[in-house]
Amino acid sequence: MAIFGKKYFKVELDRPERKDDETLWMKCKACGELVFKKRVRENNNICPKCGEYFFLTAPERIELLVDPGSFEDISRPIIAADPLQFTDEDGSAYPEKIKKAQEETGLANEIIIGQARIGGYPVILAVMDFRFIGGSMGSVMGEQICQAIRHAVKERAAFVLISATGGARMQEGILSLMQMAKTASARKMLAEAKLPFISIMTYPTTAGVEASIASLGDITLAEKGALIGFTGRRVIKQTIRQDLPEDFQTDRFAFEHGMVDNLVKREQLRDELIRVLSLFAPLLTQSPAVAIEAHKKEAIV
Amino acid sequence: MAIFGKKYFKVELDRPERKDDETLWMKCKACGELVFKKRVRENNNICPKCGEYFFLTAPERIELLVDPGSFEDISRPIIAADPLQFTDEDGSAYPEKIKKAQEETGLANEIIIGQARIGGYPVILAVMDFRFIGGSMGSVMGEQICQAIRHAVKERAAFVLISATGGARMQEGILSLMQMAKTASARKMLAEAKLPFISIMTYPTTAGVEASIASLGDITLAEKGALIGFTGRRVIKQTIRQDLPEDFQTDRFAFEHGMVDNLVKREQLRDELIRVLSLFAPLLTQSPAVAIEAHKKEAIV
Amino acid sequence: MIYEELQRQIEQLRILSRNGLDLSEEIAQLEAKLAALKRQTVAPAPSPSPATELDDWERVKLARHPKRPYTLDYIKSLTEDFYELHGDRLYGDDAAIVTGLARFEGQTVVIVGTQKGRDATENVKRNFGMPHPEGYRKALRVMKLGERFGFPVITLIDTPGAYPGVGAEERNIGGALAQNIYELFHLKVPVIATIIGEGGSGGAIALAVGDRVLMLENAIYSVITPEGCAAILFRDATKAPEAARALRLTAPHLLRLGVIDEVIPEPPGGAHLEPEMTLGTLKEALQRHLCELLALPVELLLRQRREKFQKMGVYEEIPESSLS
Amino acid sequence: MIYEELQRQIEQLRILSRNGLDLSEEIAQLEAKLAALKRQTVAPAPSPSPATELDDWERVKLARHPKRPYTLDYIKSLTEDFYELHGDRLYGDDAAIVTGLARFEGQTVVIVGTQKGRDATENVKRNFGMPHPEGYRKALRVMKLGERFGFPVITLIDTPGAYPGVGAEERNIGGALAQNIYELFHLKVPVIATIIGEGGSGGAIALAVGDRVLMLENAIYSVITPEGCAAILFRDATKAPEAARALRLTAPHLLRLGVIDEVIPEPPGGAHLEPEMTLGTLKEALQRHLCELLALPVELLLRQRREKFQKMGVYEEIPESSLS
Ligand SMILES: [Zn+2]
Ligand SMILES: [Zn+2]
Repeated sequence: MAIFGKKYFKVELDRPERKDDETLWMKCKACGELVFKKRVRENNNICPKCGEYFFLTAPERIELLVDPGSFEDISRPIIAADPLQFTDEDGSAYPEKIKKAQEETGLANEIIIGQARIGGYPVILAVMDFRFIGGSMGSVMGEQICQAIRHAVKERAAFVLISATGGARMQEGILSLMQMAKTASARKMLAEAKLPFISIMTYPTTAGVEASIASLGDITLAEKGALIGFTGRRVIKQTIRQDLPEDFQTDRFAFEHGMVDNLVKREQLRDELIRVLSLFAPLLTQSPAVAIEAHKKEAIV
Repeated sequence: MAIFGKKYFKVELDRPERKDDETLWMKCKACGELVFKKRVRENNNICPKCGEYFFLTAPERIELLVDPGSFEDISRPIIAADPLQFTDEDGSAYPEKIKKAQEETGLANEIIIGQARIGGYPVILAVMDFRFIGGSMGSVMGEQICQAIRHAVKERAAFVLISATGGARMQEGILSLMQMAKTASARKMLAEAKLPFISIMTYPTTAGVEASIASLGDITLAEKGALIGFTGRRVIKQTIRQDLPEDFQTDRFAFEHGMVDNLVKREQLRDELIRVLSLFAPLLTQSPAVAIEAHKKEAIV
Repeated sequence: MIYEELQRQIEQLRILSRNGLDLSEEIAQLEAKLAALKRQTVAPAPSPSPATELDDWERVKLARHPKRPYTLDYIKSLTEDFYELHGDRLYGDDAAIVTGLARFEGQTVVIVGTQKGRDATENVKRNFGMPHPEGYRKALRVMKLGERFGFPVITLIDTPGAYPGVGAEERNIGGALAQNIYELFHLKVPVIATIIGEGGSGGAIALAVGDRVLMLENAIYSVITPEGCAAILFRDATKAPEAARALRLTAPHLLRLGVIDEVIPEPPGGAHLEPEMTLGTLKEALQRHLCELLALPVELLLRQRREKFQKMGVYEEIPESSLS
Repeated sequence: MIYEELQRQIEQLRILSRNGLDLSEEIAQLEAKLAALKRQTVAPAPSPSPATELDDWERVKLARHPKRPYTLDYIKSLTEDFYELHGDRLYGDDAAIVTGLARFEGQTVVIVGTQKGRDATENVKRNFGMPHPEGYRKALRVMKLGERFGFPVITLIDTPGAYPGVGAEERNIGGALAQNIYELFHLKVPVIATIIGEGGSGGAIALAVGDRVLMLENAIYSVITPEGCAAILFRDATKAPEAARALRLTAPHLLRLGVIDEVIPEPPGGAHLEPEMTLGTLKEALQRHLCELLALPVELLLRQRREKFQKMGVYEEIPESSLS
């Protein structure tokens, strides 16, 4: 399991500079103000002027939530295959698409799973990255989620899933659909072990993921500004030939229709998670540090 | 258990004439036609001219449904007490009200429970009589329903509940409310024994009975013309100060809102029950006749 | 008294709406309720009897007192780290029922309670503490969530009853109540129900199938409101005080009838005068009962719960000799 | 072809409405669907390839053939004494899903299937076989009813997908699908799913978590419709035939991918040409699988069901040597 230390899977949380940091300032797409990039990042990728949420990558999400230095990647060393030998009309084959996404994101896959502490409580995180082919769920995501659940059971940690996904990965055809069943089947292991599953829905949480594992949390939180639904707006509009309600599939819509427990501002997500975790504390491994050490030992053996 | 043969509890299904048979003809309240009473009775108390359903007493219901001669009363020898020492404003005490209902109906209570066969299948029937203080549920009904369920388990018979009730019996106050919990708690015994519970809702099935045992059937049938709901129309109208939908709380309303499995015409109720029972046949006592004999023997001992 | 309060709240809403908020619908709704209340409201009750024991009708008024502690007040005072959970995952979220997890004396518990509003705006949101089916379905969902983790359930009941409306009937309110009652008999964790104010009919018992049922001294628990009972049985809604007495809906009566397990005393004049005292007494009682119940094996717990309710009811055995 | 059929059905409705029935709403609805279809509909496919194996797009057209046997046809022919059950007990009854009990070879079974309409009127009622949440909730209710009695579950799937509408989203269609998938893994009776026509995405798999998944030779089962796939990936909905081929949505492909367990052969030209033959073959297969599954202890049954789906998916292991 030494690969966890290797570059390909490791999420570099503490790198001081980023590729896109070519300029120090950026223009907010919401208020139009020029804002200092560093300030934006320090502010959870929220515009310091108007409060607009900018996109968070999976590594940024993890950084935002976990106790500093506590995150350890536990991904299985797998990447997408091409079982359908799928080629888009523009001639680009699926493996090329994957490769491009890997290069653009620096990630091996559309989901990062890892072990961490949040407020001292042991958690297994599974975090999707929307940049990676829309965070769509194919065989790799399905397997990594199952892997995360197995780890949560082994470590007696809470399972925290953070969704940012357009749904199933079309390029894997029926096998991506099957991941709905695969992930749902693993979820029972958490219930049997009396471990909490906290599902966090962000912008967007839709289609095949929303209609499977993301909707099966013990506690379901929606990040403010989330988009939550099964079918896309465009398809619905085309089908019913009517205008959609203004708040359709927004966080508020999901809350009012009983789909989520609470709406949480991004800057409060970590504290909210700690509040929730504290209520399950007696069921989790008492000393998170010990658990991590135990895992490391086993990994080396 | 010799009392089962005694007049007070026995339902006389085969008596040739009735108290109310003072004239041979009656006027249908729906179509206004004069109809021959005997024809009406032979026609399941449905007007032979226009199809209007006339009221069915509990004994009539039983007669309509069971295999001829197969019914045996298994009521507990109990009648209503007066735990609240309840007196209506007109000065009539609850025990007097009970006595009057007994005299008018010839029944000891608002519910008859008995063992019978329907299409040869063993059933335990619990049938409410709306004439008896609106078929309302007090301590006696609660206990008789539990008694019926216990018998169903003992005899491996299907439990068939036929509701005709305005709800809880106010004169027994909180104890009538408690019958909702009491009957619901007994219902599990059927599930544990893998015995079917068929709930038949007729005109009316409302309030405390609708919100407890009547809504807990494996299969729920509504007799055509049934009234099904929790709160009475009058109270709702008074609260919301709006007109109610025309079909509000009708059989069709209940069906369209997913509350019942099927709407069944009175004249088809027996056949429909047999269809349902046949699907559960392997779980019921194989030879109904044997079961009844066994029960009788035990009763004598 | 209640409708004076309501009138005050309508005024308040009108003031609010002058500040640009469109509350016309809410105001119209409240006015309809006010009108309905007026029709039902009774003449002032006679002054309390000289005995120290309060008259039943006085107790009804105390149980409905607008300053009485409500569910959220109890949660705030009895528990720590309350985390509210929302939604039935089927249709909506009903603010007339509050559910969540909290720590009670160090133990994580599920809290479920009906919630009335303190002012007009909140009463519109809370629907005067009258839940819809989605409220009961949320309650069941959260209780089952707690069951998965072994968290005991504490319910707090203060409702005039389930909401009598078209939507509630359309979404099978009767079926929702029945389902809750049924499922509560199979919940594999201790359940303690407390009637803290109004225990209104089916809407109350659907949250009150507990291993223990406690009741505040001035709470009421009844199959029907005194007003409703008077209207039906006495054909005169103004006879509510008489109906209240006839229904035996106060804690001392219910204790005698075997329906509740313990009466939680209140200070003279009602819980709202010295809330801390009542809260302290309730906390002690909850702790004591919870401790007893947590010691029981699950199977015994469930059997006792079932037997407790199986015993409820009073009837007369007919001696065989009296049968012809 | 499909929209010609639809046009015919709209005409039929118009004739009906001349007889005094007000169907204007239904007609408008259908016309909207027709318009949507027209936008999506593709040019006629090329004539079949000379090979005996049908082209994937040909299969799509056969799977959607308006004369193809539908769920109720299978129920009628495969089972006896079918007794339909209705309603989710929560909100409504959805005619796009048919549920009930029936006798299959002497054994009482639960039947659940999506149902398309044969004509315009029935298609309005059946919503073109596209269920709402209440349909899936009804299905779950009835499957759990069957579980209580030990009745095996047979599902028949023929749906373009769950209905893409506002009401469906409001009532949490995603949550309903997720719940069904989850609960199917814990249903303590054998479950055999058969894709008989269209197996459309989440709306299909929510009924297809079976110990065995069978599929008719000319049925399709896909994560997205070919039209939808073409519109998104190729930015051109008329490229549906190409998308159909790319998606590998026919039975032979799915068997190879390990997603289904057995292909039920159809007569040349499709099941509708000789329905009895297909029905007979399916009956034999269902019988055989049911017999095997009924012999398994429940625990093993559930473990195998879970393991079956745990194995699904294809990915590449990265050898450690390739990691920097
Ligand atoms: Zn800004
Ligand atoms: Zn007539």
